[in-house]
Amino acid sequence: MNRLSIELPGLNLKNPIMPASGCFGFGREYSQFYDLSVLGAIMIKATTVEPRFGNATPRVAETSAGMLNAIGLQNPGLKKVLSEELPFLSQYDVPIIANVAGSLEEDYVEVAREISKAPNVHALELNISCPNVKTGGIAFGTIPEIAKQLTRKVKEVSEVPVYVKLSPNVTNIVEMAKAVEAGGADGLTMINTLIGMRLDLKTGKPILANRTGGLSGPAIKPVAIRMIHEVSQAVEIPIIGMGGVETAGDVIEYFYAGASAVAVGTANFVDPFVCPTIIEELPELLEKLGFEHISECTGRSWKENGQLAYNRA
Amino acid sequence: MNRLSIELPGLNLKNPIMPASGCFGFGREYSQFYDLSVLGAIMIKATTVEPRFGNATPRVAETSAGMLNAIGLQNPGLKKVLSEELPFLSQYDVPIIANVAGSLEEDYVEVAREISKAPNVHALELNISCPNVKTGGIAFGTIPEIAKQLTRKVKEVSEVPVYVKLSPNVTNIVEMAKAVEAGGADGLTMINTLIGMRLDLKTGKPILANRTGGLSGPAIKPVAIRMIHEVSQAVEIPIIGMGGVETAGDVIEYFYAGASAVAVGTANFVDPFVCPTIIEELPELLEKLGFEHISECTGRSWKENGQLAYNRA
Amino acid sequence: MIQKELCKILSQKEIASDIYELTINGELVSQITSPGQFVHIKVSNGLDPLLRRPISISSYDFEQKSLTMIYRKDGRGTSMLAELRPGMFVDILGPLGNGFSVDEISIGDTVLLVGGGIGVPPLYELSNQLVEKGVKVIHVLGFQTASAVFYEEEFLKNGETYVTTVDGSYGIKGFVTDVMKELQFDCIYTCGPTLMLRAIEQNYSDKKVFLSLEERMGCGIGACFACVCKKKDDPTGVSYKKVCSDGPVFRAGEVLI
Amino acid sequence: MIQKELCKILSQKEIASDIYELTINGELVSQITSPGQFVHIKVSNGLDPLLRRPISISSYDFEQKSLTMIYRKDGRGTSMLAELRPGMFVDILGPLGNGFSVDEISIGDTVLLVGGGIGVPPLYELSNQLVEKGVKVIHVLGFQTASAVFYEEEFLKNGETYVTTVDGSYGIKGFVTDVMKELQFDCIYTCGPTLMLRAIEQNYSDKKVFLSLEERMGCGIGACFACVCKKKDDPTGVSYKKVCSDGPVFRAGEVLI
Ligand SMILES: Cc1cc2nc3c(=O)[nH]c(=O)nc-3n(C[C@H](O)[C@H](O)[C@H](O)COP(=O)(O)OP(=O)(O)OC[C@H]3O[C@@H](n4cnc5c(N)ncnc54)[C@H](O)[C@@H]3O)c2cc1C
Ligand SMILES: Cc1cc2nc3c(=O)[nH]c(=O)nc-3n(C[C@H](O)[C@H](O)[C@H](O)COP(=O)(O)OP(=O)(O)OC[C@H]3O[C@@H](n4cnc5c(N)ncnc54)[C@H](O)[C@@H]3O)c2cc1C
Ligand SMILES: Cc1cc2nc3c(=O)[nH]c(=O)nc-3n(C[C@H](O)[C@H](O)[C@H](O)COP(=O)(O)O)c2cc1C
Ligand SMILES: Cc1cc2nc3c(=O)[nH]c(=O)nc-3n(C[C@H](O)[C@H](O)[C@H](O)COP(=O)(O)O)c2cc1C
Ligand code: FES
Ligand code: FES
Repeated sequence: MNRLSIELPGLNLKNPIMPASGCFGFGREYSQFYDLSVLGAIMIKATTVEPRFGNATPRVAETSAGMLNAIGLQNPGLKKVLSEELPFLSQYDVPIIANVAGSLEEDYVEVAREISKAPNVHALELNISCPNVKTGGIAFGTIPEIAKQLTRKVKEVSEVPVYVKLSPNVTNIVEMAKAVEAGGADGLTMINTLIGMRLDLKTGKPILANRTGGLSGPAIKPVAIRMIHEVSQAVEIPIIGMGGVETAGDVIEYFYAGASAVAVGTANFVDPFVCPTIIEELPELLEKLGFEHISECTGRSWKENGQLAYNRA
Repeated sequence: MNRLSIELPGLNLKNPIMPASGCFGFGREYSQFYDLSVLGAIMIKATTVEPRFGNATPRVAETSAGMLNAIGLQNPGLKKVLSEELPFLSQYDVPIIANVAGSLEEDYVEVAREISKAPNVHALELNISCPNVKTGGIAFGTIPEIAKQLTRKVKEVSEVPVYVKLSPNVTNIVEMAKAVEAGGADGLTMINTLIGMRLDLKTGKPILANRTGGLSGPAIKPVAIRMIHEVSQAVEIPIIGMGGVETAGDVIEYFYAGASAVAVGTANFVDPFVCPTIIEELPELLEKLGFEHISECTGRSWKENGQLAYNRA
Repeated sequence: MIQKELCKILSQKEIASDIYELTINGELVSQITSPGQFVHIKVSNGLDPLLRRPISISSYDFEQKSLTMIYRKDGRGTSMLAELRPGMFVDILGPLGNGFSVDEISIGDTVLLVGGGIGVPPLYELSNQLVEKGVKVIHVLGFQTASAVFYEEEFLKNGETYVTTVDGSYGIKGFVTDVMKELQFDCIYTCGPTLMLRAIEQNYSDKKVFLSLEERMGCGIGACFACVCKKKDDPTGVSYKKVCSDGPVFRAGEVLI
Repeated sequence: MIQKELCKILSQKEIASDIYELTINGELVSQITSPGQFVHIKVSNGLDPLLRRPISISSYDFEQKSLTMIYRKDGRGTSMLAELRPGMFVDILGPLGNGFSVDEISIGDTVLLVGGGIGVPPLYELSNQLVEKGVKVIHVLGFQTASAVFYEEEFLKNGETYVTTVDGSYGIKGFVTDVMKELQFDCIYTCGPTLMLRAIEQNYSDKKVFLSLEERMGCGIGACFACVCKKKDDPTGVSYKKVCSDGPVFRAGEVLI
């Protein structure tokens, strides 16, 4: 029996573990380390219509149990992702979740329309929450009405289910989640990074050229768990959780909170083998905890018992 | 020369280091370890009109480079704070900043009026941001208009300057800061804790009896630095910064961001001597960095040069 | 006086499955006032893990300035503690709290010491001091299973000792409360899981009972209000005791458990 | 192939003020393809610090399967690295990046190796390999002050070596660029502070110059886009190179520095 299989809108996952967007490029580098087909899915780097260079360097800074990044959505642009990156990934037996970004609504819509046609793209992840770009991104991620409308527009053109990635930098995450659900989102991914900053002791200036950056890593896990705990009780659509996942235990904690799958970001930089290691360790941990199937864990922090209808494969 | 003296509304500080509210009780316990007169000030535990027991236990949970707490404003009530705790503290040559909390506007007003009359209370810290109580607290801390009105009401009755403690759990911290400034706040203290949660792997349930708690410690420092960096450029009133301060270097980073004094919370639990140690190490660090006086550091991350008018003693 | 000190590790050994006995040397030993006090340990230098870990003092020696703890390797902190080797130093805050009072016991009394699992250790120094005073002690020590049993011989030297295991793989099958029913005594000192303490408190309301409690802690010294419990005579009110500084040992009936 | 391996520390010593030489043993040494590659080190097991630290390989030995690094103890990570002792293990990812090409140099050429401070180490293996090949090498090594100088003798064995210090407390007072003016050579290999690299690139646009760059890194393997630099022929466009996987060594004129 496969204790790890999970079925989500558009995604037939052999296991619920996937690298998070922006932390795995388009898979090429990590394919040196292991067969990408072991992964549940891959969330590829944010794609915009046009190629982008992103922000000036330094683009990363370390923090206590976390890191800041301000990559600035660097990516080769829609055309190249379609002609080079997705075909490269098609050699692996793994569904791709395409992270869609832009500055204007039209940009999102165009990327979504085109990229959702790629045969190995099984779902979109609408990145309405990138804290590192001046226009677009963050505004879409903090105003419920705008987020809802964008979701609706993208849903109209997408050929695959649409997940919306929520920003934690809001007063009321439940309101945001409900808005995008009302806009037709098939699922949620959360959380994106918290906005943070570090200053250089010697110069007094921000370490990041962009000044602020997105905080990721174990430091943000309790914030993510809290938000998923709240949101999963308020919406009917499934959640892919992320933020500081490093171990099989972290994955279970996310499921308990209400997630139906989990993405791993920053931890890939520390240990390139982290995803396959977690996948390997999960069955044993489930055994130890007395679960037959990982889907039994979803929402356990707030449910008496039982499973969500959609997430058992 | 005293390189560390700082003057803020109501506060003539021999140094800008003070224990943060809720992390130092009313000073009794730490007075076993050192003479409290070495401190710049003391922020005492939140005081409400009536005595409160607070939340059920467990009330704390550890996280990566941080901790969650859900004490729930346990305190002996206004009367006892006035008759026992403040008199105890009056034996030390140290100004007290009284943390004022409540459920209703009237509660805040009553505590503020009475406690501001105590001779050793030199300033109030309006706790509009406690995430761990069901009523009051958090609402005051997330809606600008309500925060502004509360500030105004408290200002009307307080005999000492009023600092308002901001919650980081908002979409727009600058808006909140400007609102309380418009309400008459003499200063800001920031940040309070981020709302977070941890789940127990064995039970699947939250570790904290209150389910959610406030995240403090080094994990949240980059969020605090970012917020102080933004707010200090948008308001004219001084900021007492806090969140994960453990070392003299952290203090300087807060000053660079825009703080004029710094509070130390969680770190007291790890090292009861952390405040005097930082105070001792600061002059040497200033020397090494080439500053004559710590006030020169304030806002260096965004200022070309020069000092803020109010913060050199 | 509570001290914070870098203490040298004299020995560390695994005495049962995942149970470690750690002995350290430090000036703070001279400050211990009673068995049942505890220390708060920073198991690593850095931020991982952040908080200290409370561990009971299981025995101490004023002359050698040494104290011994027995702990279960469980989560991140205790796992890292178990990695430390003799000669290394560990940051200890202590002694903390109020331990078991031995003054209220008279020579000739029979005292029952009841420990459950990792609640057994603080009873060891207590047993030693009671025996030294001329008090008769009987020990009832409960464990999950055979591989978790420790210190049976040490306790045996001080007096009658019953060992129970939940699965019956060693000693008497069952719970400590099963054994207690068969015994005669004047007074109980106990430490262990809350369910066990609650049962003992209920069953022996006629006897003098001292209980040592556990609670998640922040500061360990009474400042953060993490570890409070309600007073029994004011269950809905605001009266409280702090486990770290008022306890960890309370008289039965004093606090709600 | 990049490997991730727990490597055994063979030796660690302070060879100048706050400058450490660390030699480790590991299978991944066999994967090194050129001098100037680097490794990415996790200095501790836990989360503190979180990220790996990039450090150049200063020399290696295929037979012993050993490699040596020289680093400055500076922030949290390198300070913890400096605490490690022989016999301990350290988690290393590597070898990473593309090093200095020695193939383009012909026997009889004179090559200038110019290092600034902690940019000196990767030039050492390069020097060894060039000498072995029969190429004449001249070294110009710049340091802040006398106490920071290291490896002068090692470089001297391979050829002419000029040491400069900014404060004149050792060797020639001034910068490496001052010394370079006086020398004759065909080609430059350099590693050091950006200002130094920029000056060299500008002054010697007529010569073949190889530069080794530094940039803050996340993954170290090309996946995170933390370490990109613009291509010189497209300064406002979107062309880029990654320091970690395309570099750290670039040909002058290739990227904007
Ligand atoms: C007064 C007192 C005396 C104790 N004496 C002993 C002893 O002699 N031997 C022994 O093995 N254990 C003892 N404990 C329990 C011991 O403190 C915990 O087992 C230990 O803190 C767990 O840490 P960890 O790193 O293994 O677990 P983690 O899960 O990493 O701990 C995470 C956080 O939760 C806290 N925590 C987890 N479990 C407990 C618990 N049961 N009680 C209190 N805090 C907990 C930790 O201190 C830490 O802050 C005592 C506890 C108290 C309060
Ligand atoms: C390709 C490459 C090769 C290098 N080779 C050497 C070498 O041989 N010897 C040596 O002493 N140093 C070398 N460095 C610099 C070395 O990586 C930094 O000195 C080190 O990372 C600082 O870590 P820390 O823990 O002391 O500082 P911290 O301030 O604790 O570091 C915080 C974060 O910033 C990063 N960081 C800080 N300074 C630098 C820097 N100068 N370059 C890149 N990242 C930095 C750290 O990696 C970490 O992620 C090299 C850097 C690169 C990119
Ligand atoms: C270097 C870096 C780049 C990222 N780029 C993207 C991105 O392009 N699109 C996106 O939606 N999220 C991006 N993220 C956010 C992650 O996908 C993830 O939401 C976040 O890092 C939290 O997970 P973690 O703590 O496991 O890293 C990026 C994160 C990092 C660290
Ligand atoms: C145990 C605990 C109790 C706290 N109680 C209060 C409180 O009563 N009033 C308040 O304004 N803040 C309270 N705080 C928040 C701190 O004052 C501070 O804002 C926060 O912990 C961030 O600082 P730190 O990271 O240094 O702990 C409390 C924090 C902790 C950890
Ligand atoms: S642990 Fe802080 S009061 Fe007891
Ligand atoms: S460090 Fe990640 S791409 Fe270079």
